[in-house]
Amino acid sequence: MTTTANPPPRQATPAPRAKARPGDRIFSWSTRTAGVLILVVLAGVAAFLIVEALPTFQADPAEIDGGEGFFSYVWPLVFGTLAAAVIALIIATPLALGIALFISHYAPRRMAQGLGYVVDLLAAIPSVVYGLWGIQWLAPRVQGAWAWLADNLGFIPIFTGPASATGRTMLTAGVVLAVMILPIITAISREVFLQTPTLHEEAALALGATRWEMIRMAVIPFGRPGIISGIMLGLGRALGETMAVAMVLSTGGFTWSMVTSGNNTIAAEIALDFPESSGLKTNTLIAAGLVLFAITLAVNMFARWVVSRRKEFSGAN
Amino acid sequence: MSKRIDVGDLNVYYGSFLAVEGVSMAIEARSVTAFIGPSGCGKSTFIRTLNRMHEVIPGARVEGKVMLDGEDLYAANVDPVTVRRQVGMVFQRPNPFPTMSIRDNVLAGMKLNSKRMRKAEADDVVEQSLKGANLWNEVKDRLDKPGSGLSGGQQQRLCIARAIAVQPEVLLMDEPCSALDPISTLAIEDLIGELKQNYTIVIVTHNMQQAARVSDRTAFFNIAGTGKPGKLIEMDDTTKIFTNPSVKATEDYVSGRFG
Amino acid sequence: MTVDTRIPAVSSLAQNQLPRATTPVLLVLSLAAGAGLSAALGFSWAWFAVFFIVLFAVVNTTVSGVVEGRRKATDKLVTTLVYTAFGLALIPLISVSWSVVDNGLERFGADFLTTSMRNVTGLNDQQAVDGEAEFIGGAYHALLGTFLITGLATLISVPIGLLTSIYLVEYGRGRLARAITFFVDVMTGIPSIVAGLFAAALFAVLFGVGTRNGFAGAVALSVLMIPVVVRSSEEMLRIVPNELREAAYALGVPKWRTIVRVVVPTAISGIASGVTLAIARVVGETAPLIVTAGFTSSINSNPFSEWMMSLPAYVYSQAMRPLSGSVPEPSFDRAWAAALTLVLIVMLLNLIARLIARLFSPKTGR
Amino acid sequence: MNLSIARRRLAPVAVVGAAALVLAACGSDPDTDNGDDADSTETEGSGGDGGSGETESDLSGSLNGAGASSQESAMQAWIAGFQGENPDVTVNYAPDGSGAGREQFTSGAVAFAGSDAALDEEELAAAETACGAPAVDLPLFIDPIAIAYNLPGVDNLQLGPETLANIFNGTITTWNDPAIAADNPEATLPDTAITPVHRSDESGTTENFVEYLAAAAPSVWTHEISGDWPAGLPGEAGAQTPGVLQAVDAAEGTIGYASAAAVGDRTTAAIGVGEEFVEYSAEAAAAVVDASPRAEGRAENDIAIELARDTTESGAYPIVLISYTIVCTAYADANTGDLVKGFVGYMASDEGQQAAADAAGSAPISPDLQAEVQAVVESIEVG
Repeated sequence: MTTTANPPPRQATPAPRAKARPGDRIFSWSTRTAGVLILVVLAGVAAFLIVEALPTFQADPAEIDGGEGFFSYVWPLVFGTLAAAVIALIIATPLALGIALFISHYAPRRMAQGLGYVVDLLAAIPSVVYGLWGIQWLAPRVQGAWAWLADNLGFIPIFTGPASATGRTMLTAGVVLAVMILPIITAISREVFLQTPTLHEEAALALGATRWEMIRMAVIPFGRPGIISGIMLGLGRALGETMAVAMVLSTGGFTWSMVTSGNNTIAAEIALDFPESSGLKTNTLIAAGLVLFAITLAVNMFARWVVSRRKEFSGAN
Repeated sequence: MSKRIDVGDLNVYYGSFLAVEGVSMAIEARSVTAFIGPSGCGKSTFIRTLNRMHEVIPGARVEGKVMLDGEDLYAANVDPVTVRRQVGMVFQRPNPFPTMSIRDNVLAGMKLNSKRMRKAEADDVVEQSLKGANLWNEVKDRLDKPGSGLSGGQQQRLCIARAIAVQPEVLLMDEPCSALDPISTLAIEDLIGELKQNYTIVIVTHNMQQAARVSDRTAFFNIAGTGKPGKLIEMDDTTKIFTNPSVKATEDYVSGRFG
Repeated sequence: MTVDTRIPAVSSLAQNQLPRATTPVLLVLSLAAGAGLSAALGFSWAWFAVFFIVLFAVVNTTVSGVVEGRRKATDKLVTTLVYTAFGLALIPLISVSWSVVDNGLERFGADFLTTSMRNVTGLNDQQAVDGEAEFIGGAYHALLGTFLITGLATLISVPIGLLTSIYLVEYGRGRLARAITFFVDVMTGIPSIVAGLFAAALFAVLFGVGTRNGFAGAVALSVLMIPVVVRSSEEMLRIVPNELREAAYALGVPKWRTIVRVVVPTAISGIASGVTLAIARVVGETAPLIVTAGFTSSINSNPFSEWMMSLPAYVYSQAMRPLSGSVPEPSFDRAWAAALTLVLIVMLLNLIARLIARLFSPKTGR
Repeated sequence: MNLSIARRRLAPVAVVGAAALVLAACGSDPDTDNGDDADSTETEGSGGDGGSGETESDLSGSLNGAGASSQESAMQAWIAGFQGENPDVTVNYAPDGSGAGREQFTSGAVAFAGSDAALDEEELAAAETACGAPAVDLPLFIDPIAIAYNLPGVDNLQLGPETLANIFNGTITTWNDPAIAADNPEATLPDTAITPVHRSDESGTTENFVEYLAAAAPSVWTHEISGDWPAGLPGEAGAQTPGVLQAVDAAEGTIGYASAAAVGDRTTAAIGVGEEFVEYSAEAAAAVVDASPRAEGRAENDIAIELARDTTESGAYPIVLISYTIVCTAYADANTGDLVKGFVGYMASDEGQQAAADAAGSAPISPDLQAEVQAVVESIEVG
């Protein structure tokens, strides 16, 4: 365990108030230092990103890929990134909450522990494996379904045909991402569901609530910030996932359709093009990374806002 | 409303461990029945079997009968949810839903049943229930604030308001005052006196004065030793239990001579 | 009470109750009907599952709704949905796990775990496929590298992450705490390749151009790991009830000891789970490791000098650039076996995390 | 903190530590025959030429290179052969990509680079600063690019340059198009839709392929030439060579380009060169390299090649990828210099070229070119 790893007290700031105990001073100092260290690292990353991205914004728009400047280069990628992440979240969130509830409130206890363990493990499978699985197992199996969508619901822009012959489409990539983030959202939701105070569960049951009503009254409101955190961690992974998308998706230019080949995500674009790139292209890719950074930031801020909006009603304290 | 309860030869188990053995008793409608006895003798376990709340604890099960106006709570096909709708419960520690406002806490049980309630109707229920719990005057100006912001005594009365808002037949109280100050305790005791006009009330308490003050009948539970099941020693009118109990152990306990 | 919003008086507790056997019977009926319907369409498992579940959900809910009322029907519907969600999620999860185990076992074994790839070429693979020679070449160098790099990354990230989350939950007030919360969120958005490039640039500045070693890889992984540790630990520390802290203060326990001995142990199971997740998050990273730790087929047990291989880089190169283009199967087998190894490592880490959690967590019924 | 707590706290650490110790103790290098073979056969004859006159067993230490992933499997073979002869040497090659490899080389981070393209002027200047002497490009890896297709019933497809360009352009959309039929008078072509498959990552393979299309069918292929497949063309994309081949296998009617070594048993098209159609082969690929002129305006020892994509020479297969090994002409560090001389010398030797051909399926460079490279390697100044 690491909480005992107190750094030497040399640098301890003088106690602001009367006499804080030395132990307290050292401990609070070390926690604060850890926090500040994170800020320092982040400042380093940001400085690196901005310095490396800068040439892109100064360059002649014609020299950027596509020849029309950075913005027209990056927006289809932004669209692809968001589309893949949204598909993944739409699929994964209800499933993950279902599994988490199943483990915490429906399954027999012994089974639940085993399941929790298995789900944690699945978070560990490297993304390359999900990529291989997506190509070899998933894509051929869903190709028919996508073709059906294109044939029957083709009038909806996102299902416009012709469907990809190999099934390696945005929708498939979204499903693979969903499977990848499923364990993350499940693990965190499950933990918070299990932490719901028995008091509140009993209060609901004593009012004559059914199991679902009890979950709705006591478990979900209590776990909401945790669920949102879990979803955000999942979303973070979905937005930033590189290899699985790069392997599964048949990339291409912008298209509304999710069942034909085309589109690409920022992270996959970086992974695919970075190794062979040089000069301005490298800067452009890093600038695209900066954009991804900004997107994740916006999403996280939104999530924090959602959680804090009802802070006074929060479960703890 | 309010119904009587008859318990017939009830055993409660945790897994294979027999926690309470052979309890039989009759609880009259529109009266207050107090359960007293030393810690660990199975009072709380037993009271939970009266609305099947023990089923929340993994491994807990019962043998025997609990009749609510002649209907067995444990008959096949009886849904615990229906039982709890009619037998409400207030717990040792106040437990308002932290994510709900005071108003929503009171309406929590109501909302389960009625598809749509007119606002005026809901307001009426909130006011009546909070008045019934002697809390209305203290909170009427902040109904939209979280329930967890109230004091302990207020929270407990909020929980009582929440329980009576659904108009149960029976109200079970598991040491409702053990976490409260004397003034709050007094307020709750007064409230119990009023509530028994309408409800059958069962209360578990460690405080013998409280049992003497609020209850009409008292049941004394005891345990022979660690690992042994708790048993109902005797049950009688409260005055009789406290003045002239028929069992020696009861006398020892109520007179404070208990070990 | 003047208002009576109850459902019409209940004359019997068992009134409006369906017999217990209803649900199982409906389940069997739906199975049969689902099989029939899908057979009519030309049998496929997918249609069978869809018909079965939809039929069961609709019939069970409707029957319950008619006899038992809306609330029970909702409860049953949700139960069906929860089970369905669980079952549905099992399909890909089992499929992925099965792929890893089934394909991985082909080459997995003591030999695979204890030999490196030094001097193994596509020619060896071709001979092996032709039956002229033994399969050779394992992942020992990558396994060792992953252990060392991930271990170092954990040693860096967990103290920083846990201390930061403690700061945020227990001490942090005001602008600094808000800034840290905010920037931890920002950090979760760092693409992994960017973290790798940053670490590579940092080491180039500190130790000279072209410095690649296991430690640089660990730093890159830490950048990715810290926010996950902070965020999950923070979540777990926040749900520790205040009463516990107050109880400890009331006993005259100093704040830091309260945190170390009461708050953290209470949350340790969740924290351990979070740390496992964080490790799992980075243990499969490929790109940042290649640019920081390098790429080799030889054994290197010193994370502070020379290039070091890792399992994900191994999986990636074997899967995407087989040793022998014409007979890629031995390389694919190695890739799967290495993936299996990776999963086993995380399983081991998970066990250790649970061991830690069990040693420190307060004994409760839950 | 009392003792028992400390002990409990340390227990898991001890478990991990023990596991690490066990792990550290039980690993070894596999028994390969490569090293022994190399020692027993023609070691001194060819591999020795690359050395700087010293006996090879004197070499020790480690040598790091980075660059093109196209060379990775050949590089594995070279490294294995070289390490077999020099057991104390460790050579590492990071397949970071050509761009990354050149960048690391020009900044002095690695001693040699592999690249699908020769250094440009800017990079040459940077490399000269880093090396303290000019850097040179040595073409040591020639990889024919095959056109693989998935069309059951059609085995010996022949495609002229313009037809090929029109297929990848999306202009020809079905297999029974008159243009394809004209190239294949004897084949029965189905009306299956054509799905062209290209690389989704930026790659030297793509760059060489589109360079060929632009040179051989200039009127049809008007897209910009780069390692990125032109945006907006129809078709599917796959990551890396296995991704492309996987997509070709996955559906009927697909056609894609990939390193010939990886194509294996898949059906491949013969490409129109002049009046004839040429199947890819190592000899045909080497032939086009020999028929191509050198890039002009480079340092005297530099061997950058300007591939004659539009060659009409009989028996030459024009779609090839040349990947260079980039080295300095002088190394300040004597050990690194000796290692580079030894290693690159081995790569250029008969034995090295054969090892790469066996393991990675590349086309050995012609004896003339080989001799030329050896001379350049000889001239590398050390120390």
